[in-house]
Amino acid sequence: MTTAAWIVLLAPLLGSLYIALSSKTLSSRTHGWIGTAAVAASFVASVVTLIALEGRGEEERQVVSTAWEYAVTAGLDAQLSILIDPLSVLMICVVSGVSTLIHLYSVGYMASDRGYSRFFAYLNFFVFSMLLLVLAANFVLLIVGWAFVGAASYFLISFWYRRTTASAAGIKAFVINVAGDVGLVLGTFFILRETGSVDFLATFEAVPEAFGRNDGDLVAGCILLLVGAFAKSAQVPLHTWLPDAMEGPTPVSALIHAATMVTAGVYLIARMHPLFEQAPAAADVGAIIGCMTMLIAATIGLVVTDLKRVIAYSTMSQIGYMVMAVSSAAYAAGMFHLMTHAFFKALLFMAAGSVIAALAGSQDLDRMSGFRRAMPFTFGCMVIGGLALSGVPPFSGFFSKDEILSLLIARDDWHIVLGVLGYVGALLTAIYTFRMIFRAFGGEPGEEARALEEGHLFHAAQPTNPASGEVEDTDVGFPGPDHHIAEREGTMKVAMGALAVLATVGGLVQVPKVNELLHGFLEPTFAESRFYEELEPSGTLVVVGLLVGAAVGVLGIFIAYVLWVKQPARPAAIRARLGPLHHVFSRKWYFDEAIGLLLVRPGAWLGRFAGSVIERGLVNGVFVGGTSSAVRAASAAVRGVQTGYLRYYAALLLVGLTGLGAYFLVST
Amino acid sequence: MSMQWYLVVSALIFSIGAAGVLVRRNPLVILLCIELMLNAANLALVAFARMHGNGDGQIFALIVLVVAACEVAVGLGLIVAIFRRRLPIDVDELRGLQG
Amino acid sequence: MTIHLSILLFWPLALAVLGAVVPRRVAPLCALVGSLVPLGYVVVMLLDFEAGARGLQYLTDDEWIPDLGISYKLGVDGLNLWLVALTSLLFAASALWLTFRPPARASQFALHFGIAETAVLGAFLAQDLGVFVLFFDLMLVPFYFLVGIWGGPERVAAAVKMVVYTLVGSLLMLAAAGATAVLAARGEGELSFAFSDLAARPLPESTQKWLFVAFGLAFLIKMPAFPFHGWMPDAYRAMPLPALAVFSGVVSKVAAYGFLRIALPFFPEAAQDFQTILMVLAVLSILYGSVMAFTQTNARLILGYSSIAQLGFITLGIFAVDGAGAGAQGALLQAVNHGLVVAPMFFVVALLAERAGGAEDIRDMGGIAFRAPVLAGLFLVATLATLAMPGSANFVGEFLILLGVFEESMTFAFLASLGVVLAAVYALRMYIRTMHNRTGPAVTSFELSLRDGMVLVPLVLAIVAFALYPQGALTHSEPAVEAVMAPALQAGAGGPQAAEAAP
Amino acid sequence: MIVLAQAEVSGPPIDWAALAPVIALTTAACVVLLVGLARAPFVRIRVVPVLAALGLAVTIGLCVWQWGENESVVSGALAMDDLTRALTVLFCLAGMGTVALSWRSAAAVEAGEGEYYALLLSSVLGMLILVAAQNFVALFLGFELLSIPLYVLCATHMRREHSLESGLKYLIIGSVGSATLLYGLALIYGATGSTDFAGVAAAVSELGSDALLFAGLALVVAGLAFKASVAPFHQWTPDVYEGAPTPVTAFMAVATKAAAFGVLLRLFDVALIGAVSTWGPALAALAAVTIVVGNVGAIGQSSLKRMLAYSSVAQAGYMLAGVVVSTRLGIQATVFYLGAYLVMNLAAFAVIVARERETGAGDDISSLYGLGADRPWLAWPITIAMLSLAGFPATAGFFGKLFLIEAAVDNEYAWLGVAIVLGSALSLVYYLRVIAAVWMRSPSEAVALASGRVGGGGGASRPAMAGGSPEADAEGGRPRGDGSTEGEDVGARAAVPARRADGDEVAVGDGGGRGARASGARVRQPEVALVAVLCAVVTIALGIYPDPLFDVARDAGAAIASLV
Repeated sequence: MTTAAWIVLLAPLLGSLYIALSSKTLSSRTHGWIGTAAVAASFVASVVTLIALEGRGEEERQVVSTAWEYAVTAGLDAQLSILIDPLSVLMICVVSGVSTLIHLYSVGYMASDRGYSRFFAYLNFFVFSMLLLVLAANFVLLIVGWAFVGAASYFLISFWYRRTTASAAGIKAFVINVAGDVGLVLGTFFILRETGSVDFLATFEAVPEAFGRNDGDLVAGCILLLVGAFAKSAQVPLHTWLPDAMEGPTPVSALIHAATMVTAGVYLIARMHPLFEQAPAAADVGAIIGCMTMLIAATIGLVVTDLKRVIAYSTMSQIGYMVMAVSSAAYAAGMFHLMTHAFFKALLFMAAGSVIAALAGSQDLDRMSGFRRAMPFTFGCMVIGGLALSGVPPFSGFFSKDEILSLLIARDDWHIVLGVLGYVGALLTAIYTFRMIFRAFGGEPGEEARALEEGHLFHAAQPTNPASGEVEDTDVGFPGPDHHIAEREGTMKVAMGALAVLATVGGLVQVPKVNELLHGFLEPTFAESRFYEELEPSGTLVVVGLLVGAAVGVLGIFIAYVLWVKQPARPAAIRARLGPLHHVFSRKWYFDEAIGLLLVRPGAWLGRFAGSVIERGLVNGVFVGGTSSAVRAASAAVRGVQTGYLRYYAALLLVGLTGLGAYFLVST
Repeated sequence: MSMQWYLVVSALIFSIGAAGVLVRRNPLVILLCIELMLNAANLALVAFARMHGNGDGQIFALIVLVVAACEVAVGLGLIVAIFRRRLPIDVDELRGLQG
Repeated sequence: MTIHLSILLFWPLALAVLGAVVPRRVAPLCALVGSLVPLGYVVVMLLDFEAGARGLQYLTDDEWIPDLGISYKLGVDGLNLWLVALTSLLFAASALWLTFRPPARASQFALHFGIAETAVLGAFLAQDLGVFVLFFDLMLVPFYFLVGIWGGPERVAAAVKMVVYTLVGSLLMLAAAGATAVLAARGEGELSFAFSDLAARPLPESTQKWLFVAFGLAFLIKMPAFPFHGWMPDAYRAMPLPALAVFSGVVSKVAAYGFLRIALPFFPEAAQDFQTILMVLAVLSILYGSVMAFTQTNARLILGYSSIAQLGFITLGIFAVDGAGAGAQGALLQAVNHGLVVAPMFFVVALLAERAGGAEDIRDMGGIAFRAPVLAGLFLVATLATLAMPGSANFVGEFLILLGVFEESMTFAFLASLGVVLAAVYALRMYIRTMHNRTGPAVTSFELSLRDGMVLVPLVLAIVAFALYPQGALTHSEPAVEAVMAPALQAGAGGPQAAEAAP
Repeated sequence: MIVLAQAEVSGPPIDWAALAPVIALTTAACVVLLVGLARAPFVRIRVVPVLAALGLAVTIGLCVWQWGENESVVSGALAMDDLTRALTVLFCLAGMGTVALSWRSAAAVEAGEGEYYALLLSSVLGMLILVAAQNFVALFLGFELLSIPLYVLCATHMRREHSLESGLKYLIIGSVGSATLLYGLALIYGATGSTDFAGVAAAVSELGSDALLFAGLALVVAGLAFKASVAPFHQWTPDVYEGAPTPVTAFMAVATKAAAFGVLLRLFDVALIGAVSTWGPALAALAAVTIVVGNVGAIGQSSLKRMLAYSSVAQAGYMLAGVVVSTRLGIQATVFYLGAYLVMNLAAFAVIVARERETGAGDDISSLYGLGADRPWLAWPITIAMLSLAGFPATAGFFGKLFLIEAAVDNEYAWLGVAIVLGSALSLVYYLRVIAAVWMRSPSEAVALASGRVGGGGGASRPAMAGGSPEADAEGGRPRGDGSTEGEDVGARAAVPARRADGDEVAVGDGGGRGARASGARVRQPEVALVAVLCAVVTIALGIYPDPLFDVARDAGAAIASLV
C-alpha cells in the first residue's frame, strides 16, 4: 500500500522532470500525453491505495511511511514521511482524478501554444506538490508541499510571462501565499514548543494534555494556521490574488484555482481538527471568516463582467462554505462539498475556456452573447455545472451544500446564523451563476457566435492582452496563435463529458439518511473527534433543509431569468437605484485599495526612506563621511603646523618641553 | 654663595639662548645662541661638580666644549655652502620644505 | 597529527605562485588545479569524516612562534567542515569560470585568487586564535588587488574604502586577540593562543566585555551587518564577478563562523550581556537589507543587500542561544546554504549582463527567459532557494533559526519572519524583471553555453542535493555546535563555573 | 736608569676583544677618508664604497663573534652586551644598505666619496657608542657623534637648495635638541650626584620625587624624543627627510631611530627606572599623540619621502609603547620591531631611489605609476614593504605589532595597544595609496598629474590630490589629458622643472633626462634592486618564520638584567 502511495507521489514528479529535461528533443504533443499519463498513473495508484486501505481494519487505517530523515536535530524531528489515512486518500483520489481530466483537456486546449511542454511540466509539478501537501505526515513537509503548490500556481499564473499583467498577478499570488507559509511556520512553532514534535500523529496524541481547552498558545497557533489556510484558499482578507490569478490559462484556473489547490485550506483545517476542537475560539474565527467570504464573494460575483472572474468569485464563496463546514466540525460534509465542487467548478471553467477560445482570448461578458446554438456541447456542460453550483436537485452540489447547512443548524447554537446566511448565499449563487450563463449563451448571437455557426473560428486581427489591452509581442507564440473549442477538440470533449457526468451524479455518494458512504469512509481519521458522531441532523431538519435548498436554487435561477432574459432593461434600473451598493460590489469591497494603502504604500515609502535618509545619512554619512572628513581635517591641521619656519619648530620643541616639565612638576 | 644662584644664572643663560634661537633670523646668530645654551649647561655641570665634590661634571663640561666646537664648525661650513649658492642667509627664507 | 590539512591549506597558494611564474597561457590552468585538488580533498574528507564524534579531526599541531604563544594548529570539526567544503567548491567553480574567461593579466589574477583561497581556508581551519587572526586579516589583501586592478569604474576608491573600513574592525580584533591570550595566560602559565587553552582559561566578565566588543565589531563589519555595511555597495559594484562570487559566498561566512568559534565560547558572559543588542542589530539587518534589496535596480546590489539580510538571519540564529541550539544549527546550515546560493546568482548576473548588452541594471533587462530556458531554469532554482522556499535547504536553515529565536523571544521571531516575506518580494522581483516581462531595449538573449553550464549546473545540483538531504550537514555539526554553545548557555543559566566548560 | 727601567705605567686593563667593533668602525672611517683622497676616479667611486661596506661587514662579524658575552669596557663607560650588539648589527646593515643605495648617487660625488662614506661610518660609530653608553658623558658623546655627521650628510647634495636647507634645519634644531638633552643630563647629575647609570639608578630609587630630577627628566625626554622624532618634537623629520639625499634619508629613517630607541631603553629602563611611575604615563601619552600625528600627517602627502617621514613618526609612536611598558617583553618587542622596521623601510627607500633615477618625477608618488605592469622586481618589494608597514599578516610588521600589543597589554597598557591598531588602521589610507599607485594606475595618469602640478606651481609636498579620502584619490586618479601621445609632450615639458626641482642624477645615471615617460627609462642599478628584493624577501620570511629575530630580541632583552 505504501509503495502505491509513494508512486502516487512520484509519478507526476518524474513526469514533470522528464518533460522539462526532454523539452528540446520531443515534439510537444507527446509531452501532453506523457504528462497526462503520469497523472493518470498516479490516479490509478491512488485508487489502489484506497482499495488497500479499505482492506485494512478500522484501527490500522492510519499508516505512516518514512523515506529518510529530513531535518532531525536540536528539538526538531522532521522526517521525509507520508501519512496515509482515509482523509488523505480521499484527497489524493480527487486531486489526481480531476487533474487527469484537466490534463486531458489541456492536451487539446493548449495545442497551439509554444509553451506547451513547459505548461505540462509545470502542471505535473503542481500535481506532485498538491499530492505532497496532502500526503505530508508532519508540519515541515506539509509546509513544503504548501509552498510548492504556491510556487506552481505562480509559475502557471504568469505562464504567459511576456504579459506584464500576468507576472504582476503571479508575484501578487506568490507573496500572499508566502505570507500564508510564514503563518503556518509560526503556528507550527506555537504547537511544536508544547508538543515537542512536528509529526501529525504524535502532535495529535500530545495535544489534549499539552494544551488546556482554548489555551492561549494553542488558539494563537491555530489562528496562525488559519492565516495560512486563508491565504491559500483565498478567504478574506487574503483573497485578492485569486481574481487576478485568472490571468493564467483556463485549464490552470480549472485545476488550481477551482478544483484542487484553493481547497488546501479546507483540507488543512480538517487535518488539524484535533487542534481546532481543543481551541474552539480559533475554529469559530474560521467559521465566521468563511461565512463572510462566502457572502462577500457572492455579492461581487453578481456584478463582475469578466467571465472567469465570476467563476473565481463563486469559487471563493463555495470555499467559504467548506471552511464554514470544517471549522464547525462538519468535516465529512466539508470534504464532500470539496469533492463535488471540484467536479462542477472544473467543468464550469472548462466550458468558460471553450467560450473564451471562441472569443479569441477575450473574457469579457459584455462581448458574449448567443453562443447557445454555436457551441451546444459547451452550453450543455455550462448548464450542468451551473445547476450543480446553484444546488438544484439532483445535481451534486445540491446534496453537499445542503448537508453543510443542515449540520450548521444541527449545531444548534449561534452556528444557526451561519446556516441561514448560507441559504442567502445559495440564492445569490444561483443568481450570479445563471446571470453568467444567460449573458454568455442567451440573447442574439454576436459576430463571433455567427462566425462560429458559419463554421470558422473567430481570430483577432492583432492579438492583445485582454486584461490590459496592450499588444502581445507575437514572436513568442504564447498564448498560442489560434484557439481550440470543445466542439472541435476530442480530448476537451471527453474531459468535459466525464466531469459533466460526475457533476451530475457525484452527489449520490452521500445522500442523507440513505447512504452515508463518505461519512463512513472518513470515520477512522476523525475517530477521536468530539462532534463527528454526535453531530447528526434530525430527519425533519434534513427534509426541510433539502426542500428549502432546492427552492432557493430554483428561485435564484428564476430571478436571473427574469432579470437577464425577460426584462434586460431591469438590471440597469436596479443598478441605478442601488448605486452606492453596486459601486462597493464592483470595486470588490475596496480590498485591493485597502491593502495598497495599508501595506504596499508604506513599504515603498520605507524603502525610499531607508535608501535616501538612513543609507546616505547614517551609514555613509556618519560612519564613512564623518570619519574620513575628521581625519582629513586632522591631517590638514598637522600639515598646517608644518610651516617650514625653522623658528616655529624650535618654538614647538620648547613648548612641548615646558608642557612635559609642567606635567612632571604637577605629578610630583 | 648658595647653589641656587648658579642654577638661576645658568637657567637664565639657557633661556636667553633659547629665546635667541626663536627670535633671530641669521643662522650665525642662532648658532651663537645655541652655544649659549650649551654653556649654560656647562655652568650647571661645573657648579654641580663642586656641589657633589666629584670630578665627573667637570670632565663632562670639557667634553661638551669640544663637541660644541665641532657643532659650530659644521654649522659655519653649511652657512658657507649656502652663501656660495647665493642663497639668502636668513632662516625664514629657507622654507622650500614644508607641509 | 596529519599533514592533510596543511596540504589542503597551502596547495592553492603554491599553485598560485607557480601560476605567477609560468607563461600566461597556462596560468589560469594552475588556478584551476589549485582549486580542484582541494575540492577533491574535501570531498574525501566529507566521506571520511566520522559524524557525531566530538572534538577535532585531522588535527595538526606544531610549534610555530613560541615567543608569541602562537602554534600552528589546524583541525576540522562539525563547525567548519561544511564551510571548508563550501569554500573549496565555490573557489573551484570560480576558477573554472576564469579558465573559460581568462581576464587581463591572468597570471596575476590567479595569484591573488589562490592567496584568497588559502587565506579563507586558513581562517576556517585555524584552531589557534593567532592563526585565525592572521588569515582573517590576510583575506583582505588579495581582494584589495582584485578590486583595484580588475574592478569596474571607481575601482581604486572602492578598494581602498573596502579595505580600510573592514580592517578597522579586523585590527581591533588583532588587539583584542593579543589581549585575550595575554590576559588568559595570567597566572595560568605559558602564553598560548590555542583555542583549547583559551577555552580552558576563563576571563573575568569586565575583560570579556571589551574583548567581545572588539571581536563583534570586526565580525559585524566583515559580514556586513547594518549599520556597518557602508563599504559594501561600492565594493560590490566594483569587484569582478568571479571574485565577488567567492567574496560574498565565503568571506562573509568567516565572520559568522568567528562568532560561533570564538565570540561565544571564549566570552560567554559578555555574549549573554550583548545578546539583545546583537539580536536587535540582526533583525535590523534583516529588515533593512530586505527593504533596500527591493528598492535597488543594480543586480549586484540587490544580491548585496539580500546578503545583508541573510547574514542578519545567521547572526540572529547564533545569538538566539536557545537551549536546544536550534538557532546555531540553523545559522550554520544557513551559512553554507547562502554561500551555495549567492555564488551562482552572481555568475548568473554576469551571464545576464552579457545578454543585456553589458548592463547590470535590471531595468535594462527582461524577457531573457524565452531564448534561454535552461539558464532561466537554473536561475529560478537559485532564486527560489534564495527566498528560502520551503523544500530548499535554506528553508530548513531559516526554520531552525526562527525556531531557536522563537524559543528565546517571540517578538524577534515575528519581526524576522517579516524578512522572509520581503525576501520573496525582492528575489522574485529580480527574477521577473530580468527573465520575464517585455524584452529589454538592448537585450539579445541566447542559451546558456556549455562552458557556463559546467560552472553553473554543479552548483545548482549542489543546491538541489542539499535541499533533498540537509540532514547530512546537520548530523555533522550537531556535537560541535552543542560544544561551542555550552559555555554561553551556562553563563545564561548563571552558573558560577560558567566558562569552565571547554568546547 | 735603573729606576727608570723599573718604572712602569699601569694603565687600566683594556678588553680589546670587547672593544673590537668600536675599533673596527673607527679604523674603517679613517681608512675610507684617506683612500678617498686618491685622485683616480675608479678608486674614489668604486673602491671607497667597497671599503666602507667592508668595514661595516667586519663590525657585524665581530658582533656575531662575541655574541652572548657581556662586558663593560672603558672603565664602565660602555656596555658591550647583546642589546648593544643587536642594535649595532642593525646600524651596520642599514649602513651597508645606504652604501649600496649611494653607489651611483650624486650626493657622494659632490661631497667627495671619502668624506661622504667616512661621515657615514662615524655616524654608525656614534650610534654604537650611544646605545652602549653607561654614563651621561658617553651618552652625550655618542649622541653628538651620531648627529653631527648626519647634519653634513643631509647637506651633501649641495646643488639642491632643499638639501642645504634640510642640512641647516637639522643642524639648528638638532643642536637645540642636544642642548636640551645636555641641560637635562646636567640637572639629573645635579640631583643624583652621579653621571653613570648605575649610580643614577641607585640615587633615583631612594631619591623619590625631586623637582631638580624631574626638571632634568623633562629636558632629557624632550632631547631624546626629538632624536626619535616623537611628537611634538618631530617637526624637523618631514622637512629633513624630504630634503636630504634619499640614501641618507633611508639611513636616518632606519638607523637613527634604532639608536634613539636603544638609548631610550637604556636610560629609562635602567637609569631612571626608579621614576617610572612619573615618566611612564607621560611617555604613553606622547606615544599616543605621536601615533595620531604621524598617521594623519602622512595622509595626503604626495612626496614619498615625506610620507615615509611621517610614517616613521607614527612608527616611533608604536615603538615608544615598547619602552613605556618597561618590561623585558617590551624591550624584546621594541628590538624586534626595530629589526622588522629596518628591512621594510629599506626596501621602500631602495625602490624610491631606483625610481628617482628613472623618472623625472623625483620622489613623487606618481613616479610609481604603472610600476606593477612592467617592473615586478621593483613593484613587489615596495608593495610588500607597504603591506608590512601597515602591519598586514605574513609580513614582519604583523608580528612586530602583535608583539608590541602583547607587551602593552601585559603591563596594563591595553589602551595603548588599541591606539596602535587604530593608528595602523589610519595608516592604511596612505600605504594603500602607494600600492594603488604601483598596481592600479597607468603611466599616462602620472604624466597628466605632472602637467597638472607644474601648472599648479611645484610644491611636491603640497598635496596635489586631497588624499585621505578615497573618493578624492580616485578623482586624482582619473587621467586628464587623453591618450599617451598628447600626454607625452606634456610630460616632457613637465619633466624639465621637475628635474630642476629634485632631479637627483646629474653626475651618474641620467634617468632624469628621459623623465617624459613616467614608466621611466631603465637605469642599470642592480645593487638597488638587490637591496629592495633582499629586504622584501626578508620581510616576508620574517612574516612566516620570525623565530631567528625573536631569538635575537630575547638575548637583547636579557642584556638588561634589572627588568623582569
